[in-house]
Amino acid sequence: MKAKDLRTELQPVWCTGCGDFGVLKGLTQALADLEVAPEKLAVISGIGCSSRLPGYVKAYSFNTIHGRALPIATGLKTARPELTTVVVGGDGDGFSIGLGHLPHAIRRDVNLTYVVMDNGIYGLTKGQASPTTELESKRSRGLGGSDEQPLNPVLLVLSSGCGFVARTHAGNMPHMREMFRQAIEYPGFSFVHVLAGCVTYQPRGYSDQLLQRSYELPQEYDTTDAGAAINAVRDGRFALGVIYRRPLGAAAVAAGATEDEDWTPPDAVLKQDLPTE
Amino acid sequence: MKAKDLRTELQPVWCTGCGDFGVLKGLTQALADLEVAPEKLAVISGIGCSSRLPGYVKAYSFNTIHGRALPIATGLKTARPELTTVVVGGDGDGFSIGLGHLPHAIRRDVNLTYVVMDNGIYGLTKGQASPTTELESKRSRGLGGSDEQPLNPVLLVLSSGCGFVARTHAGNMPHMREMFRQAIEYPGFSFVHVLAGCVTYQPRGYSDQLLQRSYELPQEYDTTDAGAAINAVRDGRFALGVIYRRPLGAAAVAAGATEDEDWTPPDAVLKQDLPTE
Amino acid sequence: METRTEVLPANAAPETPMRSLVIAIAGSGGDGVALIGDLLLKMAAHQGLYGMLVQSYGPQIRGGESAVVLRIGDREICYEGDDTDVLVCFKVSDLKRFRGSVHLHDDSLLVLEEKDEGVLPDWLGATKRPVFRHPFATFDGGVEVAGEPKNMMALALVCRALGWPESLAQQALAERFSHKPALVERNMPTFRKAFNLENVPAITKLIGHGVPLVVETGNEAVARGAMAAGLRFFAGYPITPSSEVMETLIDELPAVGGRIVQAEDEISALGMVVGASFGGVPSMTATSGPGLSLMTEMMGLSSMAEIPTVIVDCQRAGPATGMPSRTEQSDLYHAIYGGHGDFPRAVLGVFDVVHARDVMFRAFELAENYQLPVLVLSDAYVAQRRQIRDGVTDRRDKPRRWRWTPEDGPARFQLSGDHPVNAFRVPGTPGGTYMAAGIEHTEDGNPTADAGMHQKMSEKRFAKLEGIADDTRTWARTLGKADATRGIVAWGSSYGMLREWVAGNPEYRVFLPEILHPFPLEAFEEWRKGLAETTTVELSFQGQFHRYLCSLTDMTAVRSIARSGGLPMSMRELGSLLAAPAAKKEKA
Amino acid sequence: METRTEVLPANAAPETPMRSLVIAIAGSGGDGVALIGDLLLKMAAHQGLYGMLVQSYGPQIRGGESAVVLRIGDREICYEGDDTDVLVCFKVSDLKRFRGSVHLHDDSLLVLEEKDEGVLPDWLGATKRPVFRHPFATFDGGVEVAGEPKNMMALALVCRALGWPESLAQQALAERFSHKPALVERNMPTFRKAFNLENVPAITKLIGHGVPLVVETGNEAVARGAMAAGLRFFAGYPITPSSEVMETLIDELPAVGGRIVQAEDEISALGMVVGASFGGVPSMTATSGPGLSLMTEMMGLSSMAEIPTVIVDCQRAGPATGMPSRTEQSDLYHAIYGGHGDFPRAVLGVFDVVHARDVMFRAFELAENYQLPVLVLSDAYVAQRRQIRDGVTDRRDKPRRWRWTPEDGPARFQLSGDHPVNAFRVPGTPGGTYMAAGIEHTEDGNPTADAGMHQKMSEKRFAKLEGIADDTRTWARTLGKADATRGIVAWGSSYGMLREWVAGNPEYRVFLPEILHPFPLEAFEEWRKGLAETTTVELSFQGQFHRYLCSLTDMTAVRSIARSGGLPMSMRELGSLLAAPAAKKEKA
Ligand SMILES: Cc1ncc(C[n+]2csc(CCOP(=O)(O)OP(=O)(O)O)c2C)c(N)n1
Ligand SMILES: Cc1ncc(C[n+]2csc(CCOP(=O)(O)OP(=O)(O)O)c2C)c(N)n1
Ligand code: SF4
Ligand code: SF4
Ligand SMILES: [Mg+2]
Ligand SMILES: [Mg+2]
Repeated sequence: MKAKDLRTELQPVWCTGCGDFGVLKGLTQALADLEVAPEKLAVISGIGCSSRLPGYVKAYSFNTIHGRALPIATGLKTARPELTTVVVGGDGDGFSIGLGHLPHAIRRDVNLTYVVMDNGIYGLTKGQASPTTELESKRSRGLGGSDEQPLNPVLLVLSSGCGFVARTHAGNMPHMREMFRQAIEYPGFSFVHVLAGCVTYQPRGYSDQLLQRSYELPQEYDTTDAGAAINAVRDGRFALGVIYRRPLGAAAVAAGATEDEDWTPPDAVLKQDLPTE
Repeated sequence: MKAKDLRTELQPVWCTGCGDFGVLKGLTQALADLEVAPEKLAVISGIGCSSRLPGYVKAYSFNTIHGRALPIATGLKTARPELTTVVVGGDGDGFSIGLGHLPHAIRRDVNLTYVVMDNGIYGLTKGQASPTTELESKRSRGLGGSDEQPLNPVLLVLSSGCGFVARTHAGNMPHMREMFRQAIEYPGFSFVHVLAGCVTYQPRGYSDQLLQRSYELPQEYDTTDAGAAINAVRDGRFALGVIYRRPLGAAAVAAGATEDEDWTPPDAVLKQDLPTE
Repeated sequence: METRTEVLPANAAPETPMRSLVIAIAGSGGDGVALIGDLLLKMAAHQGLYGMLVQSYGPQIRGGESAVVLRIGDREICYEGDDTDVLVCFKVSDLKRFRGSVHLHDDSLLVLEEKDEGVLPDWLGATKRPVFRHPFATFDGGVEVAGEPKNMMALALVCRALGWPESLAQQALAERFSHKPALVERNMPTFRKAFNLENVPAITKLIGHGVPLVVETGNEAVARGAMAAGLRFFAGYPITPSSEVMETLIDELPAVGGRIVQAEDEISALGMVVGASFGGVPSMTATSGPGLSLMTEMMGLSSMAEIPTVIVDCQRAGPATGMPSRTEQSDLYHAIYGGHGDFPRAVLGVFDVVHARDVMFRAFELAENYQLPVLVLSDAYVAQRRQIRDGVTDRRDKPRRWRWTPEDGPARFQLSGDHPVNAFRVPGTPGGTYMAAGIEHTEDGNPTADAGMHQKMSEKRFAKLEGIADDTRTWARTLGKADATRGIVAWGSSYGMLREWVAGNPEYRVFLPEILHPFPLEAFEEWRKGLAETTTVELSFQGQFHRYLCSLTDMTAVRSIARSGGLPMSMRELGSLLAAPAAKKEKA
Repeated sequence: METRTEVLPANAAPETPMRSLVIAIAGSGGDGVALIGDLLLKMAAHQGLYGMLVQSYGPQIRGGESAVVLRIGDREICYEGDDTDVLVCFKVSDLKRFRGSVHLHDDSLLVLEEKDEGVLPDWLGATKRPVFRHPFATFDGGVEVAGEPKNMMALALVCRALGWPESLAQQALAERFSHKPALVERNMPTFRKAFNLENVPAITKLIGHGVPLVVETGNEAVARGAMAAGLRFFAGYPITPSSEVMETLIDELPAVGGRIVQAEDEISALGMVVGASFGGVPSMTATSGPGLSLMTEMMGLSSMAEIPTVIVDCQRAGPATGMPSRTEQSDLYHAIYGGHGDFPRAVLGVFDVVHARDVMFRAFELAENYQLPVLVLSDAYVAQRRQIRDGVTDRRDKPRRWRWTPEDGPARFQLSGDHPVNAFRVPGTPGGTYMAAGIEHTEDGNPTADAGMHQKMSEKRFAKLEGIADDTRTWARTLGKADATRGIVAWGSSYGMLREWVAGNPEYRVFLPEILHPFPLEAFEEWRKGLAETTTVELSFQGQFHRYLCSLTDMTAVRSIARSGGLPMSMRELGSLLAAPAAKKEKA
């Protein structure tokens, strides 16, 4: 199976040089590597430049509304677990309006792969600040939120207990392909953070600057060590590669409220007589 | 100034034994300690048993709608920064429907104090599972989400870059009072996680069990060490006390996307000619 | 499942009047009055008696006031009655929140706490029967202390007054606490002591047909009706007064292979439903007003992307948070008109618990056949009541979505079909891949910003409403004699009260649409021929139903009785409003 | 700020006709056609000419097709005209997306790429003038390569044709690129080369009044109008076609001491506005349909808790995501009826850029005076256009909220006042503490579930609508001669086209409400006296405006012209629809 077997006839309407082209290619390559037949594949997105991607993949695709791709994909995958379900979108879609759904999707650990093309900007609506736009950039461009610290989405995702977390760069095709493949194979909720450039609303050279701030995690990095993962994403640089993969049966990173053996069930009789307000 | 100077005449309609009584007392004590005059105080909540609290505090209070206390308080505090603004609510209100607002409120670092009375259940609507209800409890009681891992809200809040994070127990009045006082004094967004019992929808002894799983952070614990804070909230027990207090001028915990000196401003001329889709 | 048109032919012999009893029990939260109500209803159902029970609470979850009103009778009951035949009250001061729900008549039996010297409120009315006093509470030095369970005593006294045997109560208790038989045994002595008192007054004995019947709440009926219609995916977020739809499905849906998710909010809940239904699985959510408001944008997506969804809205009172446990009929505007842009949806109304099952079938039928969102408007009054009903056998002809095969052609949203609905492409079907979208799209599902295509697609989508209007032209219920000259138009849970109203006021007849949008206008116009006077009746301050009808047809000289909700409308109130000379002031 | 009623007295002398020119430029994204349009408009404004510019794009952000249509004239312009006087097109194939926006007439000047052999589409119409061809593009072996900027050439040709001096262009460029003077200098040779060509045809020269005028977009006017009315807090979330409201305020609000937050979503945006206004600060948000849908529940809170808010909705086409950059008038239902429960709100409509400032003043006036949500319906057609307008001086009598002092009494939500609005308790005021709530409440603001109180509070809240209706009975604009016998009822951005329609068709007169809800019904009834024929005109597939009127008054025999949006309606289209024999089929 070839990547192009998973492409529709539609020509992407992204700007020439947009990072999303690479993601489309990497994703279809990974899916082809995994021999996912179009009819067994669902690609779900919200709204944004990046969210146009499902239109270019031959699949049961759904270009939904802004910020709601995860709930919709959760419903689909829960009702039809046999479908390979990939959710794609942008940083605005996923980390601003859609942020509230992310920790919950992770908690449910539905076997979805969520790919965020993070270009640090709202591309489709013409360059407003997104939750990952850097402070300096907001200030110098007079964007809204010039005092708001950017989010660290990978740290948030790890802290929500995500079982598979990886980061890649839209300019590095083999790396992307590999990350997507592993994420899709992972039998639970998987998250891939893609550093993507926006040639139109980010400064010239933005994508290269992202790359300069990135480094590949070394061979000896232990992807099963949650503590190490958290440290790896807190140092202001972009670690690339599989950042965390939960070993089978291990507790979630968000292990704050573990099960308690001493737990006693409530008194069912009392409950019956209570009002519903 | 006395705590009761900050109480309205309304009698709380909470069940006898509800943990929220203690929070009301601790909060008014802390506010009285800080000599906050009623007219300079705003207490904002969403909907839930816990969200009834503003009705019992003499202040410019606002019992809003479910899950939206943070945005409303953000608007108020931004427009009227001279008001001491306290946001209160439950785990359902804050960590389920309202979760999407929390990291953003933290990013903005508006000087609010957010107190969550976490009783691990939806009290007002009659005992459905909340995001912090434990797995075992959901399973044995046939609640929804019996495969969903509970959230670790304190870890999430830390990972979002919150500058002041504390935890306390609704049964420990002096501790609560102290935590609330410090949180309100902190000049930025502060978060207090209150372990609170629900005598009606949690099993008998639930509140004590929370206490048994808790421990006070030792004297030598360094509240300015973000890494330590993250470790302190990942061990399945409940660390009580100030978990993190960002030193003046330090970078946020969520330091994944720091400012980059090499950043170059975008080409403003190009932007002018682009379509608005 | 047939449209049940309860027309009494003009010259029909008068029916034998229904025999029924209204029993009200008021107490504090800890008194367990709800349990008494439940058990009495169960016992009635056992004997083949009908009945219904409504509950009311103060604001506290526990420790506040609480009351039940139940009515038991030998005919199907969906109105709790105006006058209380038996009132048991543990503390007179608890009564105050139940103004409007209890009224005494001359022959009412009043059962009070022996030592309670509280004064009965005026609005309660008065009985000529002597008050029966009983020592429910235990006192220690004038202060009430925990004693024997009051509710067991009250249960015993009511059973005894009704002439029901102890064994019936014992059985009901055993069933209710099957997991705690010791608890029942512990409490039976208290029951017996009161049951065996000498001086308990007797009240009318009701005799059922002997075939045991089923007790069901409106929310349970909605949940089960949906399952029977093919529901296999549910997502919801708790909200009063709808939560029991989800709770029932958590218990019952997995057994038929369905899946259920408690979502993080209502946007997500409807989102999951849209996703599951995109996957080909009949799906639903249930909520109340605040949740429905949050679902607005997603409802538009369901319609735009032509994905069937069923949305149950158990209406409560007021905007914002309002009065969560109270009933109202004020989400009608939102159901019909809510949401940006032009998109079709259908709206159905629920009459009572029995109808709730039927209406769910109809909802799935429309959603699956027409691939759009269908809203079912229930309300707190139907949702929370317990009603005794006949057993049901599920229909076999479940709604079925038209599934795409390659013969159905290449375009998902084909415009040229003879029918505005296209075959649905169920994921997994080879060759059927396409993109569904909330963006305006071409026949193939590709995004477009072409004004002409937008117009054509709007035509196609709205043509569904014409199809639905055609299919549903008889989806209305009429009550009363065909030659009655006074007409009442109402909807939803007003049904129960109006059914009894026309029985007692034969000069009236009633029209109740089952489908509110598209409205069965022809049936309505046909029905209103020959009326000398017409009134709309609803629980909405703005008169949403009335104004909606104004936009559809000539409503000159039709009077509007519209008030805020809170309490359902009683026959007493309706009577006085209809008798009032001036029509309610119209609001613009 | 007065209601500008453009009534031509029956016997008025005919006005001298407006002289105007329509110029259309079509290219690909990189061609910079928007810049040409901008500069031409600026140059017109400099000379005291009026004009307006609309833009249209393909789906790509960059690299897609792009076109501008601008019209320049010696009278205020708020309609871009039907026929194109000058069409510049760099590539004929780019024209295809602009069907409906450009039409040639006999004397149109057509400027095309010298080497382009593309065939002009039929729908474009034809001109009798010879086509002017110019070598815009640079080719290398038959393939187009980057060359000199096409837009500078086109600008030069149009200036030359118009007879405008080079210095005017130079000045406009210098202003536009004040931060990059070198860029201008680099490009002037290209300009001059084309400007100095011998054979450029001349077109009508327009002469302005010489007083420089202002260019403003609808969104800028909304932002500035709000500031002038007292806005001091704004929160919003980006969405086409409203984002520039926020962007303008980011630049301009801080200077007057206001604060602004870019929220994480629209629920939060309106939430922040509610919070800021609870704090006593005049506050607003702006959005488009999808955002408005998300704000539904919060809108109810604003009304229930009696907190003034202003919500600007720049309508776009379709439900869900629809067609984001296209115009439509289909959020009217949602604005008037959206949201669960019964709650009052007011709804205003925007006619054009000039009116946008006025209407914002009115919006704040109503919100602050009546303490409820006020929706302002703009649309993509108004929001995104650039219009030349006269200068404005801000009014001094800004709306002011009635601030509570102890004399105003102890209850925030007092029912007994002679007025449904109570003094607003601004936080910080000693003695004024209270609780605002989305829960139904007593006069003191304490939660209640009492049906009687709910009814009384609903009465109080809805009495505001009566007050508003009273204050706004003249908030409508009429066009045309009072004795015209054909009537058109429309709203919002249809204004511009209809203003010219009645000028050319004196048998018509037009009614346009500025306030849509509560509707100025008396003014409407008065206006429609003596009409032989009436038609409603709107861009909504369902005919939302028409059906809304049906719910308010007798609309028998009133015809509805209602279609989906996408493109605004032109006079040409209106003419043919009015001439069509059969009325559009009514939809239920
Ligand atoms: C409810 C709603 N709010 C706002 C929008 C407008 N909108 C469309 S895409 C977008 C953000 C796009 O940013 P991102 O998700 O980062 O995608 P990108 O274009 O950068 O790939 C916004 C705000 C919308 N469509 N719906
Ligand atoms: C939009 C909306 N959805 C749902 C509800 C119903 N609701 C009210 S409170 C609540 C949860 C309460 O849980 P929590 O916040 O933990 O408060 P607690 O009662 O436990 O203190 C829910 C689901 C609502 N009022 N509004
Ligand atoms: S605007 Fe940015 S994100 Fe959007 S298509 Fe262009 S380059 Fe890509
Ligand atoms: S139900 Fe639980 S949380 Fe609510 S008042 Fe009672 S004890 Fe407190
Ligand atoms: Mg982005
Ligand atoms: Mg809780």
